[in-house]
Amino acid sequence: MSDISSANPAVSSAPLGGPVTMARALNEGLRQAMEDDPKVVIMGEDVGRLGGVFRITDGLQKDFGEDRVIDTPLAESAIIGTAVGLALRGYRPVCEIQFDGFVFPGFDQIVSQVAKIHNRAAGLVRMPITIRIPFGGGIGAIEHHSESPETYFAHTPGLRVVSCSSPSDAYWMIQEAIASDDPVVFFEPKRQYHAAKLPIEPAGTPLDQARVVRPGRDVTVVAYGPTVATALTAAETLKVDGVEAEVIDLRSMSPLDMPTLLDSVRRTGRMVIVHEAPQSFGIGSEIAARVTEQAFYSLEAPVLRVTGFDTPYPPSRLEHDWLPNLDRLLDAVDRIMEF
Amino acid sequence: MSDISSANPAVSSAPLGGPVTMARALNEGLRQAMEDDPKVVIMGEDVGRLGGVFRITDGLQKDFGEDRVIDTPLAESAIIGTAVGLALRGYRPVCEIQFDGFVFPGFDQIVSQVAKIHNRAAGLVRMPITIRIPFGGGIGAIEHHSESPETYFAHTPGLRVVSCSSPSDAYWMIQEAIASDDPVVFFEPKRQYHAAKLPIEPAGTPLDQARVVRPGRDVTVVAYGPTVATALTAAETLKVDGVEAEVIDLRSMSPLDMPTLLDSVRRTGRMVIVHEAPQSFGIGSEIAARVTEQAFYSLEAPVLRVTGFDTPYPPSRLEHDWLPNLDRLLDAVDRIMEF
Amino acid sequence: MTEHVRAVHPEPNMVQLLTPEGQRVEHPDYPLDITDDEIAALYRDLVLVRRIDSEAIALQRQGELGLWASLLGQEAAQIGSGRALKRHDMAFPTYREHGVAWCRDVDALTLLGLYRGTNLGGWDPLANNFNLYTIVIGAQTLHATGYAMGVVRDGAVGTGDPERDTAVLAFFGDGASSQGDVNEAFVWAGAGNLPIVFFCQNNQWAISEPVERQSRVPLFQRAAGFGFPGVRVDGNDVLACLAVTRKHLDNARNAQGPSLIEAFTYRMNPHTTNDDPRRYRALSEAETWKLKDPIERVRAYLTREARVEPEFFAAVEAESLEMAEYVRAGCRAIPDPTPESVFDNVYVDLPDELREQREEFASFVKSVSA
Amino acid sequence: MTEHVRAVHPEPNMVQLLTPEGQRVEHPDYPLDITDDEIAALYRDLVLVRRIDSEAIALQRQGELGLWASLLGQEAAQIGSGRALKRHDMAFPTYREHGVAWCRDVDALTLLGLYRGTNLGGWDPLANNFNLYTIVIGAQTLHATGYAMGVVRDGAVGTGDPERDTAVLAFFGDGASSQGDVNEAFVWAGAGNLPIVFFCQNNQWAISEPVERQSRVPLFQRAAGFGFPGVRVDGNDVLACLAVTRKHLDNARNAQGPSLIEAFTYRMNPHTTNDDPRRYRALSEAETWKLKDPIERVRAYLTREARVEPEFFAAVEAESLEMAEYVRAGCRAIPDPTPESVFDNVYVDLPDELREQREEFASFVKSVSA
Ligand SMILES: Cc1ncc(C[n+]2csc(CCOP(=O)(O)OP(=O)(O)O)c2C)c(N)n1
Ligand SMILES: Cc1ncc(C[n+]2csc(CCOP(=O)(O)OP(=O)(O)O)c2C)c(N)n1
Ligand SMILES: [Mg+2]
Ligand SMILES: [Mg+2]
Repeated sequence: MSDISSANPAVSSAPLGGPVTMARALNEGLRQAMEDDPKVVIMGEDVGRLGGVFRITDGLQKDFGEDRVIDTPLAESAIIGTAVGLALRGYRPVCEIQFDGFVFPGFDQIVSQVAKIHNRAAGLVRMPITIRIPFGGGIGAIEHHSESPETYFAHTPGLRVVSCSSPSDAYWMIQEAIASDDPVVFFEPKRQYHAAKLPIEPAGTPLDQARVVRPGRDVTVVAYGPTVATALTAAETLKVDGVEAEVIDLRSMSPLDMPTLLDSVRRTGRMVIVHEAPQSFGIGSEIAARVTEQAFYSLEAPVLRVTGFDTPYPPSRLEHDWLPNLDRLLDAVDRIMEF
Repeated sequence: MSDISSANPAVSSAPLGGPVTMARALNEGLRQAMEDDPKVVIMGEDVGRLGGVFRITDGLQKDFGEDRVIDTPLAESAIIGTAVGLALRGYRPVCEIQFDGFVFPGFDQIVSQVAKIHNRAAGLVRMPITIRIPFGGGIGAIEHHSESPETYFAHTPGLRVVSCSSPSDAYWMIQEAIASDDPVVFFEPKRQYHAAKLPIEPAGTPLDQARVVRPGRDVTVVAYGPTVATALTAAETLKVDGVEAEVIDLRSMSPLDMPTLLDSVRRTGRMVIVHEAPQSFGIGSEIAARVTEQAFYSLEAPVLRVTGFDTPYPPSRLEHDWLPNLDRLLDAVDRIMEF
Repeated sequence: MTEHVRAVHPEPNMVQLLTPEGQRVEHPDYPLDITDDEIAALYRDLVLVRRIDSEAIALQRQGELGLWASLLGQEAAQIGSGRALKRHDMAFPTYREHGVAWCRDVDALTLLGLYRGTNLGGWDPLANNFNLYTIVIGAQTLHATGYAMGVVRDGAVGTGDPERDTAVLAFFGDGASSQGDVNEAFVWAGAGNLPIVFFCQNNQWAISEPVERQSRVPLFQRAAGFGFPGVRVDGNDVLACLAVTRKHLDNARNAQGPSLIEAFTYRMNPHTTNDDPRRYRALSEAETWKLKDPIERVRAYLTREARVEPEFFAAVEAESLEMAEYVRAGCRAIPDPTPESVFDNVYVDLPDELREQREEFASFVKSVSA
Repeated sequence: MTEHVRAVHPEPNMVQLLTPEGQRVEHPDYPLDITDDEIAALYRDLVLVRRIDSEAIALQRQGELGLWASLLGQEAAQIGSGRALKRHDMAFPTYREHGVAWCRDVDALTLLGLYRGTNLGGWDPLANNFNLYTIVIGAQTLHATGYAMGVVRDGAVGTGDPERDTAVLAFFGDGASSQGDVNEAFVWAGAGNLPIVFFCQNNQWAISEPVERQSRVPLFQRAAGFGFPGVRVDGNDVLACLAVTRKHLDNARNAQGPSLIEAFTYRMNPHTTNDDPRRYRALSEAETWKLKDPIERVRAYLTREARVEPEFFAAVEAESLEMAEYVRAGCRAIPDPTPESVFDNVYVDLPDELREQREEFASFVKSVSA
């Protein structure tokens, strides 16, 4: 392992040395992955010299060179399409999509190529591609910079779709995603990049497992990415009223960790799902459908969803009303408890 | 109205003159729309001289000219993107995507432009664009020619997403879609294009309404596009065993006609949804979630789904196993009746 | 930081009609018949849009705007091309064409809404013949191409009637030139001989990426392979931008098909107010470009060659101050939209399910605020 | 039907080394050092791939294949370019490159699986250094570009070691040239000076659309605007295709960057077995092109100039018959995959939820068949 402490002041202490932001954790995770495997290359718009518009790749081009941290031309289809070619040549590309709303020019390559090539080739080739997407709202941005497109990918067989909600998960999950021989769409809650400094756990949780981040007995609240924080705050508030909410960080949207979800809802009998993406045909709908199918007799109430509305993401002055905020989540828990 | 009886033998009798195939009904519907509104233009790959690979636009270029039936360069993003510009100029473009799997290069323009421009412009401009997509499997085709991508669009606010299952609906719905001031993604079940000749009803049903195509009291089977035929066959088979299935043709995937769905399930207490798209995060998941939420106490059993598996569409020799066929649907109804 | 050092010398064949020193020069292909009064009017345009821009930056710093994408350095490219448009031509901007917006009579305050976060656009694209800002890079070039298809279908090219013949002007950046959409627009425009002018502001940077990342040959050369002419113009020379755009718009209106104009210019400011260019480019680069300032050369010309009185400059300056005041005060007064308005204009006909969401939301908002 | 009448005369600057009459000619830029034995070997290639093709069409008619995309008329373009490849070069085909597949040692039966519907690919792309067929138009050009990026990163260009230096060959059609992906591939290849040769088989048609729908200038000219050379070659001349591809692959291997080759040829058959070209093109067009048949001219050369014995042709014909027999019998014997196999290779590590779907499905299949 090269000496990372001196090269760049932004990444001057070891990941386990103390609390770090999620942005920093991702940076360290990427650095570690690049050190572990010389075939890992990072590519995207402005990821090199600038270190990405969110600085997640800060210092990596300096330390690993322009051949491994590649400032690409401005074309998302090509970012993904050339990653496919690099993967065929034995590389392990990590593509950065600058903002959620800009993944769509690359959608065809993701859905019809990345997701399918391993299957098309009857397993003879692998597509160990990680597609990093900063996602979600709440940062006062303009159009296309606050979206939550995860369902499009979760509905696509062949992809793994995950999101991190804490610095420690960010650090471990990005490394697991890169190490995965399946393609992974990796959603980073941009609003949390600098939200808090937290310690990195000594080990990660497998990429496809959900985690109970707060145990409780009365209602299960399922969240991922940016809404985990909302769920935890809600749980604290509910506690005051004597409602013990169990909060599950989904972590993986595809595949879904049904055992963890079912175990919880069989205990609580009630489930509320919270995500920023529009409600209809969202992640919540599949969870609701499966949980209802698999734990029908355990449910005291229908699964409720607190989500973005079925509208385009609004102008930023309205985003805090539009987003599934604390008030709306508490309201839903109230409703489900009364069922 | 121009004399259409002589120009082209393929369209030689009036739509209401007798039973026609779905392909022919669509052709007549398009012709009628073009006659009714000179701003309607058809564009796509091979739609002109060839009349489309499925001949849905057969004869239209001949009769309406190359300016109104446009053979475009081979680029789906441009087909959609230029349709946006035509719409801004006051036209009403009808875009043909040659096969389901080829809509993805145009996905960005659909999701980030077509779906959003009316909203972006605070209502000052409209996007009366119809995107026709032959979809679904069962025709022995190669990769990308048998997919069911409707959920990607249903999850996108701003779009209307519909599918026809009969010649009459095809005839009326395509005209309603073109007349709609909202953008409509219009899924045509390609397997049904030539399945049967049926009469055209004297009037259509509003574009966003589901329809009970067979009344029943024991279980509600929800289908759309190609699976309506499967559902109706299943209902006939079930009748023999004394199970009266109510079959609903969803017609509109977005918006969903909840009153019709709820009314039915409140009577039957049981619902099975059948679609070809992969199960997870599919159309069925949203219906299951909403029906459960809104008719919780009416349900005798969880909503079941009979769908494509969560895999890429298989090689054609396996498609009839993979597709939600009669056997699998009957099996699901058996299971739900035993609940 | 290793400095990114590049030649900023224009190509020898770049069209220039006014030197950085303010000297009028001629170009055989692009004669420009213009009075000194008209040049003075362009000067006023340049000054006022620069003022709007700098006020917007200040407003962003004060938290009144969420973001701003500055046009500093690109005023000549935008005013030159914008003033070449006829009223009934249609223009398709990116997110940085504040100068063109000015030429299309978009009110300065209207322009701010998107960046303030009170709306997603703000003006009526068809009333102003100026499309809404498009943020997805390159997407608008296809919209422009489709609009041009409509123009042809309306029989509004090549009739010889100046009130009827219509051209379309599509803006995009050097970075955008790499997008599939932009190249597909070239394909369609070329194959269809459409009345469209593609106007690429090569401001040398796409956020942190120098134009060499996108192409190793000058961008204007891209056009030939699609079957239409390309030309590079001094993007800091408002007269050259006017003349070149005017001529190519004329060609488009006369059914002579599309062209590509590459305006060679420089983004003097950060990419947006969020950006920190010190991370990726040398300050010295901007210093060099300052010598080619698009306003200074016009001022020099007006002073030295046209002998415009100091009163004129003073009047422009006064107008600029007024504009500043208007923007500052007006921006703060832009009201927030109501929460329920997020359900407006998603569809022309609001579906029942969305109506229900709106009603639930409205009663929830009421209950919370109660 | 109004006949679509077009000039089919090649551009004067099209590279040709063997005339339609079978006469060897020289081209200053593309000398070809080749023995008559080698030309005879190419003849054998051409005949055998045409035979595979015609057998496949017959098999489709008999219901043994779901579909077939014929290469008839394009044998020279494919064998010429395919034989220019070195073993360690990598090629990226569309769905029609059966001739290139042949050169890459893909067994004829393996080739049929996709069209029979027993698999989605069939061969090992990395063992054959021949990517799987890609059906989404143009997508593979980006894969090829990325592969070339990998080649550069592996230090496998410009070393002077012929066993090491590697080139990439990307196939696409005239219709595909309009896709964003193809143009993005050009952007990347040019800007990155990548070791890739783009090989466009301009067979004049994209299903029913003549190439004029895609471009009003010759396609090879597209390259210059992206900063690399383009050349048009007689696509029915196997020697010219070999020489031109060989030279440009060499350039790529020697770190001289990308090129575009446009092979001017003709799709003699329908687009696929599903297509009916009588709806959109004149039969007379194919008649004209028959005079330029890629095999006839080699046969003429071998007979008249190289004085190859009739025994040689008889031997090739015998081999061709054997091949036909092999394909016919073998195709019918290709087994169907098992239903449960749809769950294989969706992921490298089968997720639990998919394992459950598989198990349910397996027990359902069992229950139904019981
Ligand atoms: C499809 C897409 N990808 C990424 C972005 C993020 N982005 C915004 S501006 C920009 C750079 C654009 O550069 P250029 O085209 O040169 O225009 P300029 O900003 O210099 O005016 C990028 C990458 C975007 N808006 N759209
Ligand atoms: C993205 C996409 N759109 C549409 C199609 C349907 N399609 C298959 S082949 C073809 C024409 C291709 O023409 P060309 O590139 O000239 O290749 P050729 O078939 O002539 O070899 C089309 C439109 C497709 N496969 N992919
Ligand atoms: Mg730029
Ligand atoms: Mg072709």
